[in-house]
Order: sequence, then C-alpha cells, then structure tokens
Amino acid sequence: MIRVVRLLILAVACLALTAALAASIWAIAGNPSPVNLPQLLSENLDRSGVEHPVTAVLLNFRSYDTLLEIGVLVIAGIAGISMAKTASLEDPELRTSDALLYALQRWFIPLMLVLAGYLLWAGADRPGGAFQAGAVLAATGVLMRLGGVPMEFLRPGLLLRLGLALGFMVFLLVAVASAIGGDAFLAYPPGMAKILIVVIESVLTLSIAMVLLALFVSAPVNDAEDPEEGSPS
Amino acid sequence: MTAFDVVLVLLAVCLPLLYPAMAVAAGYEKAMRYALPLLPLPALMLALGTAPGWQLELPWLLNGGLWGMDELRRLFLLLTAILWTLAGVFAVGYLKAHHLQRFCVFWGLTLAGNLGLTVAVDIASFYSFFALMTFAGYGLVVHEGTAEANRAGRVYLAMAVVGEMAILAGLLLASAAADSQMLPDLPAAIAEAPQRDLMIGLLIAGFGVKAGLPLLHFWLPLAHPVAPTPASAVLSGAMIKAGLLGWLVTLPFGETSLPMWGALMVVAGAVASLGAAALGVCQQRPKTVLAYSSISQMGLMVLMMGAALANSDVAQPLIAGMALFALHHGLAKGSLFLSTAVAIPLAPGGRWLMWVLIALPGLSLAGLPFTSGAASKLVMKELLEPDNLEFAMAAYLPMLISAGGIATMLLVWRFLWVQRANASYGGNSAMIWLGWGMATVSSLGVFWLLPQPGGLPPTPGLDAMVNQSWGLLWPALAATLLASVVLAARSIKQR
Amino acid sequence: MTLWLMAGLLFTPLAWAVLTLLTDFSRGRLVSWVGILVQALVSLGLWLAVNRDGGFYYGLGGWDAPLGIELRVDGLAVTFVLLTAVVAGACGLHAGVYIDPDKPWHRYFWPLFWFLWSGLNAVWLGGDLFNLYVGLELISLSAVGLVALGGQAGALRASLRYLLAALLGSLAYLLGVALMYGQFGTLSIAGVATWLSDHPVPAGSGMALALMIAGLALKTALFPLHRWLPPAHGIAKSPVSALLSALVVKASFYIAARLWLELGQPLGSLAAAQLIGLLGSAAVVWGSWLACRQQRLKQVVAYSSVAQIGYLFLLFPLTFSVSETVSLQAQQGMTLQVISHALAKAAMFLAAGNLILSVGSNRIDALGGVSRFLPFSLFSFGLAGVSLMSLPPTGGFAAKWLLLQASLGSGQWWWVLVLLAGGLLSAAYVFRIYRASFLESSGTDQFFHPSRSLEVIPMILAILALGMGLVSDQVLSVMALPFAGEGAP
Amino acid sequence: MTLNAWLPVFALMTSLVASLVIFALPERGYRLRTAVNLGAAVFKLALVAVMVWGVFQGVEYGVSFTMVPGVDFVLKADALSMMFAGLSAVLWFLTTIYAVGYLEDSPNRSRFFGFFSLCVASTMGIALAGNLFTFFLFYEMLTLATYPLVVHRGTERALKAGRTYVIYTLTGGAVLLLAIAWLQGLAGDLHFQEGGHFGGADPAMHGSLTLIFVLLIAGLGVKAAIFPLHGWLPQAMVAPAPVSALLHAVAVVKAGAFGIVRVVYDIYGIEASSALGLLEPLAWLAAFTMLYGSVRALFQMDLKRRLAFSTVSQVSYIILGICLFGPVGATGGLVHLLHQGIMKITLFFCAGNYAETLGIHRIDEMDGAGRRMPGTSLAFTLGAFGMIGAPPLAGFITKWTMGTGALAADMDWVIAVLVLSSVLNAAYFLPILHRLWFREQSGKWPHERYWGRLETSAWLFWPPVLTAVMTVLVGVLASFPFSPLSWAELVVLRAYSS
Amino acid sequence: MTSSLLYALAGTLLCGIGLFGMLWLSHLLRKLLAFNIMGSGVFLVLVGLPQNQGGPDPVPQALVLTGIVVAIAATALAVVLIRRYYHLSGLTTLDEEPAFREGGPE
Repeated sequence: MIRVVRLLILAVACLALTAALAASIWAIAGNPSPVNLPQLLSENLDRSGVEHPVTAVLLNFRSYDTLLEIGVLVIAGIAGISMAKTASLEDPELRTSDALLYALQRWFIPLMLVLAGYLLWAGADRPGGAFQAGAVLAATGVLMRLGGVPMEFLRPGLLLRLGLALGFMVFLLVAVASAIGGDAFLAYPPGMAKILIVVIESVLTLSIAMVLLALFVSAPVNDAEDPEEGSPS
Repeated sequence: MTAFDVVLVLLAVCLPLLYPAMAVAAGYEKAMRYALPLLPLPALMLALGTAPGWQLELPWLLNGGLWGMDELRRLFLLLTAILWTLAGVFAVGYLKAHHLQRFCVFWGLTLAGNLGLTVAVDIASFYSFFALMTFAGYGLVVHEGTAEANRAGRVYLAMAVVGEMAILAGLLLASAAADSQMLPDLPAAIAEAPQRDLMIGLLIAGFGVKAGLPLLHFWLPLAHPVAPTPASAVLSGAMIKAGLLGWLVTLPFGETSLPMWGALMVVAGAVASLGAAALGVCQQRPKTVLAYSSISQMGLMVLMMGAALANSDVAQPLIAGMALFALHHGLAKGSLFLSTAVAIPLAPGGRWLMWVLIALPGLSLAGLPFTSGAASKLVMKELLEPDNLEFAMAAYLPMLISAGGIATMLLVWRFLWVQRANASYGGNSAMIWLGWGMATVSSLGVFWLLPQPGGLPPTPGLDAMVNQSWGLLWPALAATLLASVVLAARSIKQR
Repeated sequence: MTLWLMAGLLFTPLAWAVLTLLTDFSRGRLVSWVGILVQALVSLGLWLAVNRDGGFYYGLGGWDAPLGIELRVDGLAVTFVLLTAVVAGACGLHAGVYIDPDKPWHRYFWPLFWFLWSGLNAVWLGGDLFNLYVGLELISLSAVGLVALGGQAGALRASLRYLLAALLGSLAYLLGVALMYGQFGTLSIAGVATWLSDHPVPAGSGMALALMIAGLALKTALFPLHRWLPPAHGIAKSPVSALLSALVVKASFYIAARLWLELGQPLGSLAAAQLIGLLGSAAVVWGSWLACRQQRLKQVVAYSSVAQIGYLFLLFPLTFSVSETVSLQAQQGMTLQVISHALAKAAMFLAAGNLILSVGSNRIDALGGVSRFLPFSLFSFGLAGVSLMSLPPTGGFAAKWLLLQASLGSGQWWWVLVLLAGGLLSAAYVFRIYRASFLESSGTDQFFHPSRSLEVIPMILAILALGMGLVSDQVLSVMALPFAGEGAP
Repeated sequence: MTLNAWLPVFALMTSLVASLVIFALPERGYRLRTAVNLGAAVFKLALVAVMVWGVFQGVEYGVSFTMVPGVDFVLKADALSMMFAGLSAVLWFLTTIYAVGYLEDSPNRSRFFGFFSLCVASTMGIALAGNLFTFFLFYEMLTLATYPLVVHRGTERALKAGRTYVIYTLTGGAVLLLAIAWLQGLAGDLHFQEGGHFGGADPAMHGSLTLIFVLLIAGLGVKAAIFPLHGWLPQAMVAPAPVSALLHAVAVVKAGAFGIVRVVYDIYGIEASSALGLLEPLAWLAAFTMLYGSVRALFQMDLKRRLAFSTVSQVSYIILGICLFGPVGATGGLVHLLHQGIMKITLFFCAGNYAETLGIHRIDEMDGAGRRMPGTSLAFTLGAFGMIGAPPLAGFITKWTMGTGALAADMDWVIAVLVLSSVLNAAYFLPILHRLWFREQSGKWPHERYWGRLETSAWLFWPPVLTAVMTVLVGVLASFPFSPLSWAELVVLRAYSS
Repeated sequence: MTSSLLYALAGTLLCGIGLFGMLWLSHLLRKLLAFNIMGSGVFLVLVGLPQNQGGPDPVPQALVLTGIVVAIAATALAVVLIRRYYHLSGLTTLDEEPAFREGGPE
C-alpha cells in the first residue's frame, strides 16, 4: 500500500518535472538567442586546423573540455583496474567454443580495425574522430576477449597503464609545449594545428580503446580481503 | 598625644589581638596561661594614665579609622580592663589543661574586641571590634563542649548574628544619613533623619541583644552559666556593658526628646528588672541566678536610658549615671561570678568570712549602704526624680526602682541559697584566691578610688548614705522578709 | 610570468597523475611529494600575482569566450586554489605515510589524487558552464574511485551510492546547462550575466538555474539529498575522507554559489532563496543531530560535514534582494566558512585517522582515556572541533559572525536561530568525543603512537583553521569584491 | 608601536606560551613544568604590576587590529581591566603553587597544567579585552579551557558535570553572541569606553537596546551563575580543588560578572542603563540570587557543594552592587569582584586541603579538624567570616560600601537583602566553624596523610594562609592606596567623571 | 514547431522516464540503465534546443560527444563497481546491508 502511494507520488513528481521542463523548453524555444555561436565558429574555422566544425570545437576551441574528458576516462579506467585482480584471464570458462563467434572473430577483427582507422581519419572533415574510432577498436578488443584471445597487455601492469595514459600524456605534452613558449595553455603553435591534432587523435584512439577494454575486463572474479581501517585485522 | 601614648593605644588593642598568635607554635601553653592577666594591662594604663580627650587617626584603617577616649569611654575602658585583668588572674588558676590554648586564643580575641570597641570612634572599627568580641565570645561560651554548652552556644550565636545584622543595618542607615563614618556624628543625624525610628529601633534591638533586653535576652541565662567561670565574669561584667556603650554612643541622647521611645524603654526596663527576678528566683544554679540578676540590673539601666531618651535636657547626667551604674554592676557581678568557682574553706572561721565576702558584693548590688551599689542607686534615684522628667512614665519610675531593689535583693538571696547548696569545699590555688580576692576588693573598695564620670550630681557622701539608709534598706529588708517567709513556708510544707 | 603560473597550475596535477600512474605507491609517494611542492609553490605564486595585479580572464588555447573556454582567475578563485593546495597537499603528505604501500591497489591512489586535484582547480577557475560540468565529473569519478579503492563490500556500497547520486546531480546540472545554452547561446557565465544585466529576463530560464542548483545541491549533499555522503566519507581512508569533506563537496557548492551570485538576482526568486536557506537550516539541525548519535568516530565527522554544509546554503537567502553590505557580508561569511571548514574538517579526518590507528578501533567508546597519552592528534581534533563549533577565534567563528551580521542586517532574523542552534549542536557532538577521550574508567593502556609526521599534519591544519579567524580580515581583503570581474566578454 | 602598547599582549602571551610549553613537556618533567609554571606566573605578576602602576599614572596601554571585517581585536588596559587582571595574576600564582602540591603524584598533570595556563590566559584576555567582540573571544576560550579541567578526573560524575557545564556555558555563549552581533549591527563596533555609548540614545532604539541588554545579561549570567542559570556551578564541584578555586574565585564566574560590569559601565553607560530602567530588575534578580544561593547552601552537606552555592550567592553581590546607581554602590560591587575572589579561593583551598590531607569531603566529617590542621582551619575561618561580612574582613568592606551605596541610590530594600543574606551566610558557615574548632574528632580520618612538620604539604599549606592574610589585610587596610577598595574607587571615579 | 524542438521535447520525456527509473528502481543495473536513458534525454535537449532556430550548431554536438564519453566512462566504472559489489556481497541493490559485516556504514 505504502509502496503504491510512494510510486504514485514519485510518478506524479517526475511527470510534473517533465511538464515543467517541457514548458520551459517551449518558452526558451520562442526566445531569440542573444549570441550566435555557430556563426562565430564558422568565422574562426579556418584558423582551427581542421575542416569539420565538431572536431574543431572538440580539439581546438574547447580542447580543454576534451583534455579533461579524457582525464575522466582515464580515471574510470584506473578506478576499474584498481579493482581488478585479473587472475581471470586464463579462466577457461571465459573462452568461447562457439563456432559462429570464432568465425565472426576471424572475419570481423581486421574489418573493424580498418573501420577504426577510417573513422579516425574522417574526423578531420566529416563526422568521426578519435572517440568513435576508439569505441570501434574497443569493441574489437571485446570481441577478441570473448573469443578467448589472450591479451597479455590487459594484465594490470606497466604496459596497460602506459596504454591508458598514452593519449592523455601526448595531449598534455602538446598542451604544455605552447605554454612553455609563453602562449596560452593548450594553444597550438601556428601552422602546426593540423598535424598535432592528427597525432593527438591517433593516440587518443588507442587510449580510449584501452580504457574501455580495461574496464570491460576488470570485472572481478576472485575476492581479496583488505581489512578496513580500524577494524581488527 | 605623645609617641608613647600612641604606642600605648596600639598596644592596648593589638596585644590581646596578636596574643593568639602564640598558639601557632606548640609548646607555649604555660606562657599563654600566665600571660592572660597581662593582656589588659596596657589598656588599664591607658585608662588611668592618659587624660580623656585624645584622638588617634588611622587613615588607612578600614574606611578611615579614628580612635579616641572621652570621659564615657574612659569609664568603660577602665571597667573592661580591670575586670578582664581580675578574671585573667582567676583564669590562670582556674583553667584546666584541656583545650587551654583554644581558650586563650578566644580569650585574647574577645578581650581585643571588647577593648577595641571601647576606644573606637569610627563606625567601621567600632563595629569590627564589636563583631570580633561577639564571635570570639562564642569560643568562650562553648568552651566546655558539653551538650548544654553547645546548645547555649547555638542560641548565643544565632541571636548574636541577628543582633550584629540589626546593628549593621542601623549603622549603615545612620552613617548614610550623617554622611559620615564617625560615631559622634550619628546621634545628631539620627535625630533629624526621616527614618529616625527605624534606625533607633534597629540600634536598640541590635545592641539590646548584647545588653539582654527582654525578649532578646534568651541567650544570656543559657550562655553565662555554661562558660568557664572567668569567662562568665567578663561576659556578665564587661561584655554585656558593650551593648550599653553601643546605645550610649549611637542613640540621639540630648539631641531630641523621644517620649515614645523613652516610654518603651522604661517598660522594657521594668519588665527586665522584675521579670528576670521572677524567673531568676526559680533557678537552681548559682550562675544562672546571677545571669538573671544581670538582666535585671541591666533593666534598671534601661530605665535610665528610657528617661534619657525621653528628656534630652537631662540626658547627659543620666548617661553619666548609667556609666556609674555600669561600673558598679560590672565589678560586683564579676566578683559574684568568680565566687561561684571558689571552694569554701573547711575551717569554720574561714567559712564564715568567706560567705560574708561572697555576700557583700551581692548586697552591694542590692544597694546596701556604704557600698558602690548604694552610691549608684542614690545617684539613680536622684536623676530619676519625677520632677526632673517630663514623660508619661516618669511617675512610675521611683516605684520601679524600689521594686527593682526588692527584686535584686531577692535574687541575691536566691543566689546565696543555691550557692550554698552547690558550693564545693576545700582548697583553692593561689591564683584563684588572688583573682577572686582582688575582684571583691575592687567591688567593695577600689570602686571609690576610680575616677567618677563627670556631669553627675555630687556623689553621695557618707552622711547621705546614713540619711537615706532607710530608703536604701527597706527594699532589701522587704526582700529578705519575703525570702524568709517563702523559706518558712517551704520548710513547713516539707514537714 | 602569470601565464606560466597558469600553465603550471593546470599542467602539474594532470602531469603528475600520469607520472604516478606509471609507478608503484612508494615511488609515487616521492614523486607526489615533489609534485605537491611544485603545485603549492605555483598556487602561492598565482595567489601573490593576483593579490598584486588583480584578477584576469585566461582564454584556454588562445580562444576567448564565447567560442573558447575562459578561466576566471580572480581573488576568490586563487584563494580557493591556494586552499586546495594546502589541504590537498596536507592530505597527500599524510596519505603517503598513512596508506599501506604494500597493497598493490594502493598505487592507484596517487593518480586519482592528482586527477581530483586538477578537477578542483578546474572548478575553482572555471567560467564556462560545460567545462564546469566536465570538471565536476572529473572530481566525482576520481572521488568515487578513491572511496572504492581496495574494493570491499562496504566501500563499494558507499561508493556506488555516491556515484549514482553524483551522476544524477551531474545530469540535472547538464540539463540546466542545455537550457542555458538554448536560451543564451553561450556557455560563459560572465557572458550570460552581462547580457542579463541590460536585458529583460527571458521566460523559462529560471528553470535552467533551478535545475543546475538542484543538481549541484545533490552533489553537495544538501539536506534532504545528503544520504549518500556519510557512508562515503565515513568509510574511505582518512586522507580520502579529508579530501572529500574538505574540498570535493565544496566544489559543487562553489559552482552553485557562483551561479546564484551572478544569475540569482535576475533568474531566482525569493521563495527559492528562502527554500534553499530552509533546507540548509534543516541540514544544520538534522546533520548535527545525527552526528550526535553515531557510534563511529568518522561517521560523526562525516555527519558533521552535512551540518556544516548547511551553513553554506544560507548564502542564498542572504544575498537575494538585500543591500550591498549584507550581500558582501554573506559572501565573506560563506567564503570563510568554506575555508575554515575545509581546514578544520581535513584536520579532523586526518586526526581521526590517527586516533583510529592509535587505539585500533573506530568506535567512539574506544577513545576512553586517550587524552591521558595526550596525543597530538586528539589535540588537533579538538582544535578543529573548536572551529566547527564556531567558537572564537577560529575561522568558523568569523564566518558565523559575518553570517549573523548579514542575517540581522537583512532582517532575516530566523537564520540567526539556525546559526546559534547549529553552533550548540555541533558542540554537542564534538564534546561527545572529548568526553569519551577523558573517560578514565576503561583503563586501556594499549596505545600506539603514530609517527610524528602523521600527527603534525592535522595539527598544522587545525592551527590554520584556528588562526583563520584572527587573520580573516586580511584573507578577505585579498578577495575584496569577490565576484566582480572586469572586462567580461 | 611602543613597548607600552604591547604590554597587554605580553601579559596575555605569558600564560599562553606557558601553556603550549607545558603541553609539549613530557609527563614526567615535573621540575621543569613547575619551573615554567611558576616562572610564567611571576613574570605575569610583574607585568601586571607595571601596568597597574602605569594605569594609575594615567598611561594607556593598548593594541588593536581588524580581525573580521567591521570588528577589531582590541586589547587595552584601563583601571577596570587592571582590577581583574591583577586579581587573576595574583591568584593564578597562588593557585599554581597550590595545584602543584595538590596534583602531586596524580596522572595527567601535563594536560592539567597546560589547560590551567590556558584558562588563565583566557581570563587575562577577558580582563584586557577592549571591546565586546574581543571579550567574547576570550569568554568562549575560557569555556573550552576549563572543560578539560572540570572533567580532569575522568570519572562518570566528572564527565556528567562537564557536560552540564558545557551545555550551560555554550548556550550562554550563543545568546551572548547573538546579543553582541545584534548590538554590532545596531551601533557598530563598540569599544569599552568609560561612560558608555548610549548616553543620548535615540528613543526609537530603546526597545532593541533593552532586549539586547536582557540577552547580554542572560548570556553573561550563565557564567556569573545568576538564578536560574546557576545549575552548572554546584555540579562542577567534582573538579579538583584548585580548579574549583579557579572557577569560583577567578576565572569563570568572575568572567561573567566582569562582563556584566563592562556591559553596564562601558557599553551602555551607567546613566543610560539607569535611564532605560534596566538596573532595577537586574538588582532584584541579583538580590533573589543572593538569597536563593544562600538558602540552597544551607542544605548541602558536601563541603564543596556548600561553597559552590555560596558562590552563587556571592557573585550576585557584585551584580547587585553594579546596579546601585551611584559611585558608592558601584565601588561596592567592584570591590567585591576582588574580595569575593580572595575569600572564596581561600575557602576552596582549605576544602581541598581537608580532602587531600584527611580525606574529608563532607561537613559532618569535619569534627575537630581544627586541632589537626589549625593553619588551614584558621584560614577557612577567616574566609568564612569574610563571606559572612564580619568586620573587619574583606566581606565587610563590600557590604558596608554596598549598603551605603544602596542608600545613596534610594534602594533601601537592598539593606534588608544584605542583612538577610549575611544571616544566611552565617547560618551555613558558622556550624562548620563550630565543628572545626569545638567538636571532638569522631573516629579516624577517612584518609589521612602525613607530611612531617607542617599539617599538610607546604605547597598546599601556604596558599590558603596567604589568601587568608590577604582577606584580613584588604579589609583592615581598605583605605590604603592600591587596596582593592581604593582601586575600585579610582575605577568608579573615572567611570563617573566621564 | 521544428523537428529539433521535437527532439528536445522527446529528450524531456526521456529525462522524466530516466529520473523515475533512477529513483524508483532498486536493482543497480536498472538504475544505471535509467541513468543512461536520462543522459540520452539530456543530450537530446542539448542538441535539439539550440538547433531550433538556426541551422545545425556544431558546439552542442561537440558537447554531447564529450558528454557521451563522460557518461560511458561513468557507466563503465559503475558496472565494474556493481559487478564487484555483487561478487562480494551477492546483492544487486543498495537497499539491504551486506550480510557480513565489514565495517560498512551504520
């Protein structure tokens, strides 16, 4: 009974919130926007080093967001692997014996790798980019893992951590390089924007894939007890 | 004042005040005992050796101290010093070793208070010494430590505290009205203050506790008997007079006539003198009888005080009269109290002599001719002539005096009667003999040598005593007759 | 020079995050200590620079708002940056000794720690609505990672709860950002504020502010959205708890406060302001009450955070439609409260950690007789408690004083009652712990003295919290006109 | 700034630094700790003496800086501050000596003496505070510093008392804070100033001012133990005797009373307080407290509890004195600030001596103790008589001056209260004295210890004796220059002439 | 009413559903899914609303891309936590305490 009442209250509240939200969206949609950002953007696009505006925003105009976003991703990865006691890689149960999957693996993996490369390259002038490419790459890794391909680098070792951090590291170095020269943090040296963006995109693709993959494999299997502070150990 | 006088004044007060310090270190019991009679000696020298009228300023003391001595104070100082000396001598012989030091400490403190209040002219030190005497006196009262003594002490203390507070309030009011910290400024200010009656009431009641005013006297018959005998003597002889002195220096005598207060005091005095006698004759113990006698005698003084309050023009001689009476009564009562602890010699001759000597101060109280009592009684009678006075009670005064005389005599007989029953027999130590003897001598003889208060009618000479002997004697005879009748009746009844 | 300082400020934590990721705990500790030193120096330098030259806008990547992301480097921001350097630095130093280096998963502490720090800096300096969102997520996820570190069931439960709350809060905030962008076409707070200052308020934008503040309130654990906080703060390792309570919750509050101060007057309403104040008051009372009823030391401290955060939200009613003076007082009070609570709470958690280490239990009862050994940590705990009770001369007191003045000055006397009652209630739980430590009867004589370096750090923080009240005028003068920026684009 | 300006700071820092040093010393460093303690106490005594002389000559000592926007931290030494500072410096010295002896061989001494010094530092701060804000700062610091002392024994009872203490005082502090903040909002930062600030206050402000006054008194009244805010005081008796002595005579209750003095004289101004009609009700309250405390004291059989209720009663004398409009009454109130301190500390020292030497805690165990411990008992007697107001001791001077002041202020009823209170004081003190001196010892002492030649440890013996001597001297030599009475007159003269 | 606005309104609806799910459902994975639904709603609003008036606006698209990465990171982390929590305590919700005490919150 109480549950029903609570359900009703919650539902009504959510509905009301939705309605209010919709109402304000309706109201906002009717108001003219005081700043025309797209126009400003297109005016500055040629200075950004890439043709595609979204990529330009992501990796030049608002590259700080992206830098931190990669940071978030790395954090998630770190937090994930901090919990993984990956003795499970050799767990035979994980290894599939499904023939279909096996076939898929053989056919798809190369294809997906190519696709990832293409997405990365396309990012410069049409939808695509590091994240999309990284996601496909990670999916490839998942497929391989499900197929039982041993990926030694996924053990929480230096290699894995290096892989996690690589994209971020390169991005950061580029960001600070210009600052050392007296420019703003994250500013690209004139004329080098394009090439730097490509480099960053490439390593980011790797790292993004690494993070996602690492998170996928760091699901816990065994338990290790760590006495909490204060409780008698 | 010479430097010597200043030293003497300070010594008179500070010697007994500092004497208790000897108790801090152990081993001085004996010295303390023998020092007892020496303590009041500087004060005695001060009273006898310096002319009244000196003043000593002590500006750093309390609210600004001023000590001095006038005629009245000299008389009281004299009485106090003599009595304490005699009692001190007696005490040397009387005291047991038990809690000796404690007794000596309180003795010294009480003495210091008693002497100090006599010479104090500023309010604060007067009140300080008064309080010192009161509270230290408790130590003397409860010294024996018996249940009875403790009970007496409790009553004493409770009433003393109430009295102190009444005095404090009265002095505060008076001091504020006078805007002065000096006692001599008070009477005039009180006389004119709007809260005159309140102040007078408070002061009369406050000092009345010490002086044994009716209804404020309860502690007195309890405390005096239980104290060690020398202490009883000073309690009844000297300390009780401190209350009187308090009245004399604070109340507006001579400033304005207060017939209402005068009448009230006369009634109080009458009740005290007669009522105390009525109660006193029923007592079984000599010291209790003596205590009631003290109340009764104080009642007579209160009669005079009432007259003085009511008649400002005759206040001065009346004050002198009271002082004289106080001196007489103090010495006589001191002697009587001491005699209660003197063992009667076994030899028949000595025994008779002894009884006579014990009886004489008593008879002096009753106004037997040729005693100090007769002198003061005659003065009193003369001062209280109804012709001199103008207030409602004036006409009754002679009658009251006579009744008081009868009452006094009755009490003396009663005292002798119960003393005979209670007296111990045997030898006494030399100091006891000496103390008692000197007391009796002072009462009977030395009195005449002492300086008399000024402003009195001429002291009656021998001829006056002879002329008025009937007047002096008949109350005593009447009382004796009454006592004989009662005795006879009792013996018949017993048979 | 200033530009280098800015670059250093942004770069150092991120770089050290990467560096420490590549080492194990012990080596990471050394590396981190160097980093802490660098970061502290940079923060101090920046603070001095702003102190001398005044605040400025810093366009990242060379792009100004609204196209790019601008950082707002003003007195308040750099003060908080410096505060972060002090508190996080202290926690880092403490953690280096406190945390067991032999557990392999503890190596991940350092990268998370540094990411957290960078997120905090991003939030203090951020002037872009969306960038703040990313900064918040950086903080939330690293905080969750730190809480969950080691991955025991209890910690996981707490961190999951924390994570879900944080995510929900972030989404609410993001939704508000979406509306804001839809309305104003820009993400720069200063831009929006400037536009609003000479235009009428467009319909519907109040919802945006409400959503953002609601989301941030959830992340700040404002009553009644506080339930996630005590478990998370209570169960984490003490240095982590210290970081979380001292700084992390402040980040979301800081954004809310800045939004309110810039946009609250046009977009907010009296009712909303009062409601938030009311919730803050409820937090003060309820949080303190619950703190009084906890049996575990760190839970007490955690619930105390809920209560102390409540004070901060009094900023909302006290800056809405009031005179300039009152508003300034309220802002100064809020700032001081943030600073002193950060210092005091960090000191408290670190000291609590030491005490737990000393007596081998986290129950309050176990503290019986501890004061006999006169451990530094108890003293630090006590001093920090004084600040929490807002007794003079601590910073907490100065903050409360200013808030009191603001309440009285604005005629909103009802907050006075909250402030006073809050002080008393906090005394109740602080004294409960003192009391336990003075109890002699239990007679436990087993007492482990933690190393001096562990004890000194909370002491320093506590003394800073204590001294904050004495120098509060100087501190506040650095951020004179806290939120006034010139040359807003 | 010249050295003069820093003297108050030095006076404050002396005990503060001493406290920190003591905390840092190891528990076993008995000699060093004692040396630090006594050294600091002597040094402070000297500093205060210099300042007293300076203030007497009319020198201004002071230092101030802005602490929170709008409020200054002000330390300054005026005649009134020196009164309290002098008291605390002198009594700190004695109490330190006493405490060293009292806590011999007991645990946690380092903690104790650290907080002890901290407590004195706070008291010094209260004395030297130059405005309400600074006053409040040290007022709260005092609360915190005394808590560890109250619960020092760590027993359940002590902790319970500590809790009561904290609840009372912190609540009082909160109320005080409210009042100060309100006043600040109304009139700005108010420095203590002879003659006050509200001489010609706007009638529109009267309502607020009255309310603030009530709040101020309520806040300060907790520490001053005005009825009905006195509940903590008797409970706090479980603390060790030096602490009780300090709480009752110097630090805590005095801080409250001193605060009320400051509020009435230096914030509101006596004229304004009187004009607002604030003094009369306060006087009634104080009078009631005086009687109430005494009546309660009558029924206590625990010695220290009886003394505690006596304090409740005695502190209200100070407040009553302040409420008597006019210089004389004020002098009476102020002088009691010192007198009560000296007398009450004597009594507590003695109570501590009985407890420590003979194991006596209850009054009915005291029979005959005067013979075993004459020095202590004598000191106790003098203190008790002083409390009763028996002349020529300190208490009498107070009572006399206050009585005169009451009459000058046309508040004659005060006389009745004074008299009644004295009677009650006598009623609860005299029986104790009787037991001490005139009863025979009954049975063995509960827990007797021997120290050889003296009746008790020399550390314990001399402080009460000295304070008892002081009780006598400040009474007997009341008109001497620099006596409490003369100093109080100086303070009042300056307050009324401005 | 443009199609963009429709997206935005649809996003609103998703937000509502997601919010309800997050608050009502107790199974952790469901909560997480609800979070993702709500996130999608927010992204829809973010993209749809500004494009209502002008043409396509690349800025919100970039923001959404960033947002998605963040959301994925969070989701992935949450999944790891949930899995491990389930592994250790056998619980799929936060409503009940873990059976064995490990010093969890009171």
